Amino acid sequence: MGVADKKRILYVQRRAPYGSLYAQEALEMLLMGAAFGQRVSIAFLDDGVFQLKADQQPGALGMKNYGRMVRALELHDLEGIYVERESLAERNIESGQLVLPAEVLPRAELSQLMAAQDMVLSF
Amino acid sequence: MGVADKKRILYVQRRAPYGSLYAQEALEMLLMGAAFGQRVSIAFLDDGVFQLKADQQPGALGMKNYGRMVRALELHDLEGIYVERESLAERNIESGQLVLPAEVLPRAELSQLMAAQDMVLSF
Amino acid sequence: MKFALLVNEGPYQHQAADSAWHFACAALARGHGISRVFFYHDGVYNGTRLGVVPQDERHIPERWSALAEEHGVDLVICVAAAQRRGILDAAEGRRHGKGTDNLAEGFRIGGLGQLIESGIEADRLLVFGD
Amino acid sequence: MKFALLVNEGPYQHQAADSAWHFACAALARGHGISRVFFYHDGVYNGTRLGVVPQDERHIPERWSALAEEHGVDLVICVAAAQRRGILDAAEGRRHGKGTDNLAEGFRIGGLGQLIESGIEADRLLVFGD
Amino acid sequence: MTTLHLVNKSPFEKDAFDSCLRHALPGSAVLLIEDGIYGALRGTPPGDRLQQATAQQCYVLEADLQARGFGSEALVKDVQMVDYDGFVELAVAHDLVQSWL
Amino acid sequence: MTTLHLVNKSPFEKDAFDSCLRHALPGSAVLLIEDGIYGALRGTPPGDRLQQATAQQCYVLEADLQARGFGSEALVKDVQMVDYDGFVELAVAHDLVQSWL
Repeated sequence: MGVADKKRILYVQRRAPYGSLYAQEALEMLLMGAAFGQRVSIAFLDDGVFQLKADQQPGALGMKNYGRMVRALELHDLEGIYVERESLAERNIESGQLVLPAEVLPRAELSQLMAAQDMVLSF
Repeated sequence: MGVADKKRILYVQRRAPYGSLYAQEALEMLLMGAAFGQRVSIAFLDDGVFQLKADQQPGALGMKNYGRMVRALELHDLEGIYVERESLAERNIESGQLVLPAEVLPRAELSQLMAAQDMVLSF
Repeated sequence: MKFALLVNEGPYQHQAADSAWHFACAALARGHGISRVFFYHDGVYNGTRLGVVPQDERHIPERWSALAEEHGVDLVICVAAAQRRGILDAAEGRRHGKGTDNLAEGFRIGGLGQLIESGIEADRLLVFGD
Repeated sequence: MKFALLVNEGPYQHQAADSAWHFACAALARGHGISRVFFYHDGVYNGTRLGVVPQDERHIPERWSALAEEHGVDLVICVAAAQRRGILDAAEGRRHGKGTDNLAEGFRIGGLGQLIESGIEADRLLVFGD
Repeated sequence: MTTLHLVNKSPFEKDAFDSCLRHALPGSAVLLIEDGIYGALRGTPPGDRLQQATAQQCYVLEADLQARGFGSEALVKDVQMVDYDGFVELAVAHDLVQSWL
Repeated sequence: MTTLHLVNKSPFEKDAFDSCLRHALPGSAVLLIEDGIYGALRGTPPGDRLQQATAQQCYVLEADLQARGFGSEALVKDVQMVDYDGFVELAVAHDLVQSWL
C-alpha cells in the first residue's frame, strides 16, 4: 500500500488523565490501531495537555501511571505527536515539563492539521 | 415529628435536561423522597434553569417530556422551588417563560439558602 | 455512502446513544449504509440484555438489536472496554468462569482493530459521546 | 461520626467511585462509621459481578464487596436506576424473566427512600459524581 | 476538503463549544446537537461568540432545539435549522466530521 | 453552620469550579479533588480567580495533585494540601458538605 492510499487518522486528546478513563482508553486504541499501517497522528489540546505532564505519581490512588503509558507513543511509527502551544500556556506548563518531546504547534497550525485528516477520533 | 426535628434538604439542579439523565433521575428521587416529611427544597441554577423552560417538545427524540414531569413539584409539599436570577439572565430566559412559578432568587440569597441546609444533594 | 459510528457513552445517562441511533435510522432511510456501529468506553453498556425499562420509555439496547435484525447493521462491542465493565457474551462468560453472560441480541464482541478497520473502509466516521 | 455516601458514576469511566472508596477507607480507619453507600445514576454499574479486570489494575466492584464484608458497610443499588441499566439481583432476574443476574457480593437492591433515610440518620452525606 | 464540526455540549457548562469555534476554519460548518443547541441562543454570550466565529455556516438540529423548548425565533441570525435527514446530508456534503466531546 | 465545598472538575473544562467560587460564602472552605486540583495552579486564570474568592480557605487533595504530576510548589499561595485523612477531618469539621458536580 503506497503512502497515497494510507488514511490520515488523528486522535484528539482534550481531557485530563485520571479524572476519567477517556484518555487512557483512547491511548489504548491508538496503540492497538497504529499497527494497521495508516498515517496516524495524535494531538493534545485543552486539558489534554495535562496528559503529558511529567512526574505523574498516581501510586496513592492505586491507578496505573498514565505518564508512563503515554511514552509508548515514542516507540510507534507515528506521523506526528502534537501539543497545542496556547493550551500549554494557559495552564502554565512549559514544553520542558512534558514526558515526551511532542511538537508544539500554534493553534492556527493545529486547526489546519485537523482539517487535513481523513478521520478524526474524539473521546 | 416537630418542625425543629425535620431536616432541611436541598436538591441542586445545575444541568440541562435531555442531554443527560441527571436532571430526570434527581427529580425522581425528590418526588419519591419528599414523602418522608422533611423540609425539602429544590434550586435551579446554571444550566439547571433550562429544566424549567416552557414549551419543551421532545416527541421527535422519543424521550419523555421533562417539562411535564417537573411540574409535579407543584403538587408536593415543598419548602421552596427556587431559580437563580443571574443564571436566567445569562441564558436570556424570562421568569414568564418557566413551566412553573418558581421563586426567583438573586445569587447572594441562593448562596445563603444553600449554606443553611442540613443536606445538599447534587447530581 | 457508507457510515461508521463510534458510541462512547452508555444508554440513558447521556444522549449520545440516542443521537447515534437517530442518525443511523435517518441514514438508512435515505439509502445510505451503516457499515458498523462500534461501542467503546461506557458505550459498551448499550449491549446489555438485562435492562428492564418502563413501558412508556424507549428501550435503547432493544432499539439497537432491531437495527441489527432489520438492516444487518454490525454492532461491535469493544472486548477490552466490555470486560472492565462487565459486559460478556456466552464464550467470554464461560472463559472467565462467570457462569452467565449479558450480551443483547445482535451485538458481538470484537477488538479495537474493528473500529479502525470500519473507519478506514467507510466514507465517514461519526463519533457520539459526552 | 457517621457518614453516608452517594455515588453517581460507574467504575473506571470517572474517578468518582475511586474517590468515594478512598474516603470510606480513610473514614473507617479513623474510627468513623459509614452507614451506607448508595449507588445512583450510572453508579449502579459499580455493583456488577461480571467485570474482568487485568491483574495489574484495581478491581472496583471487588473493592466495594471487600468493604462490605470486612466492615459491614451497607451497599445499596437504586432499583429504578439499576433496572434501566441492566443490573439485577437473583430475584429481579427471575421476576423479569432474564434467566440470570449480575449483582456482586455484598451489594443489595433498594429504593430511593434508603438514600434519604441514610442521609437523615448520618451526620454527613457526601456526593461523588461527575 | 471541508469539515463538519459537531458540538453536543452546553457552552455554559463545558469548553467544547468554544474550543470548536477557536479551531473551525473559514469554509467549515458547525452543527449544534443535544445540549450544544444552547450555543445558538440569541441574547446570550455564547450566541454572540457564535456570530463572531470564522466558520462559514452554523446549523442546529431541530429535534434537539424543540425538545428543549426553543424555536427558530430564539436563534441568533443566520443559523439554520436541520432535521436528522439534514444532519445526514451535511455529513455527506463534508469530507470529514469532527466531534467536540 | 459552615460548609465544605467539594469540587472535582477541571476549571478549564467545566463551570463547576467557578459556580462554586461564586456561591461559597465567607467562612466556608473549598476542597479541590480529582481534576479539581487544576483550579489551584499558580500562574493560570483559574488560580487567579481562586485567590480572589471569598471562601475562607482552600485545600487540595495531595494524592490527586501528585497523580497529575504537580507538587505544593505549583500551587497558588495559601492553598493547603491534605491527605485522605485530612479530607475526612474536613468533612467532620464542617456542618455540611456540598459537591459541585
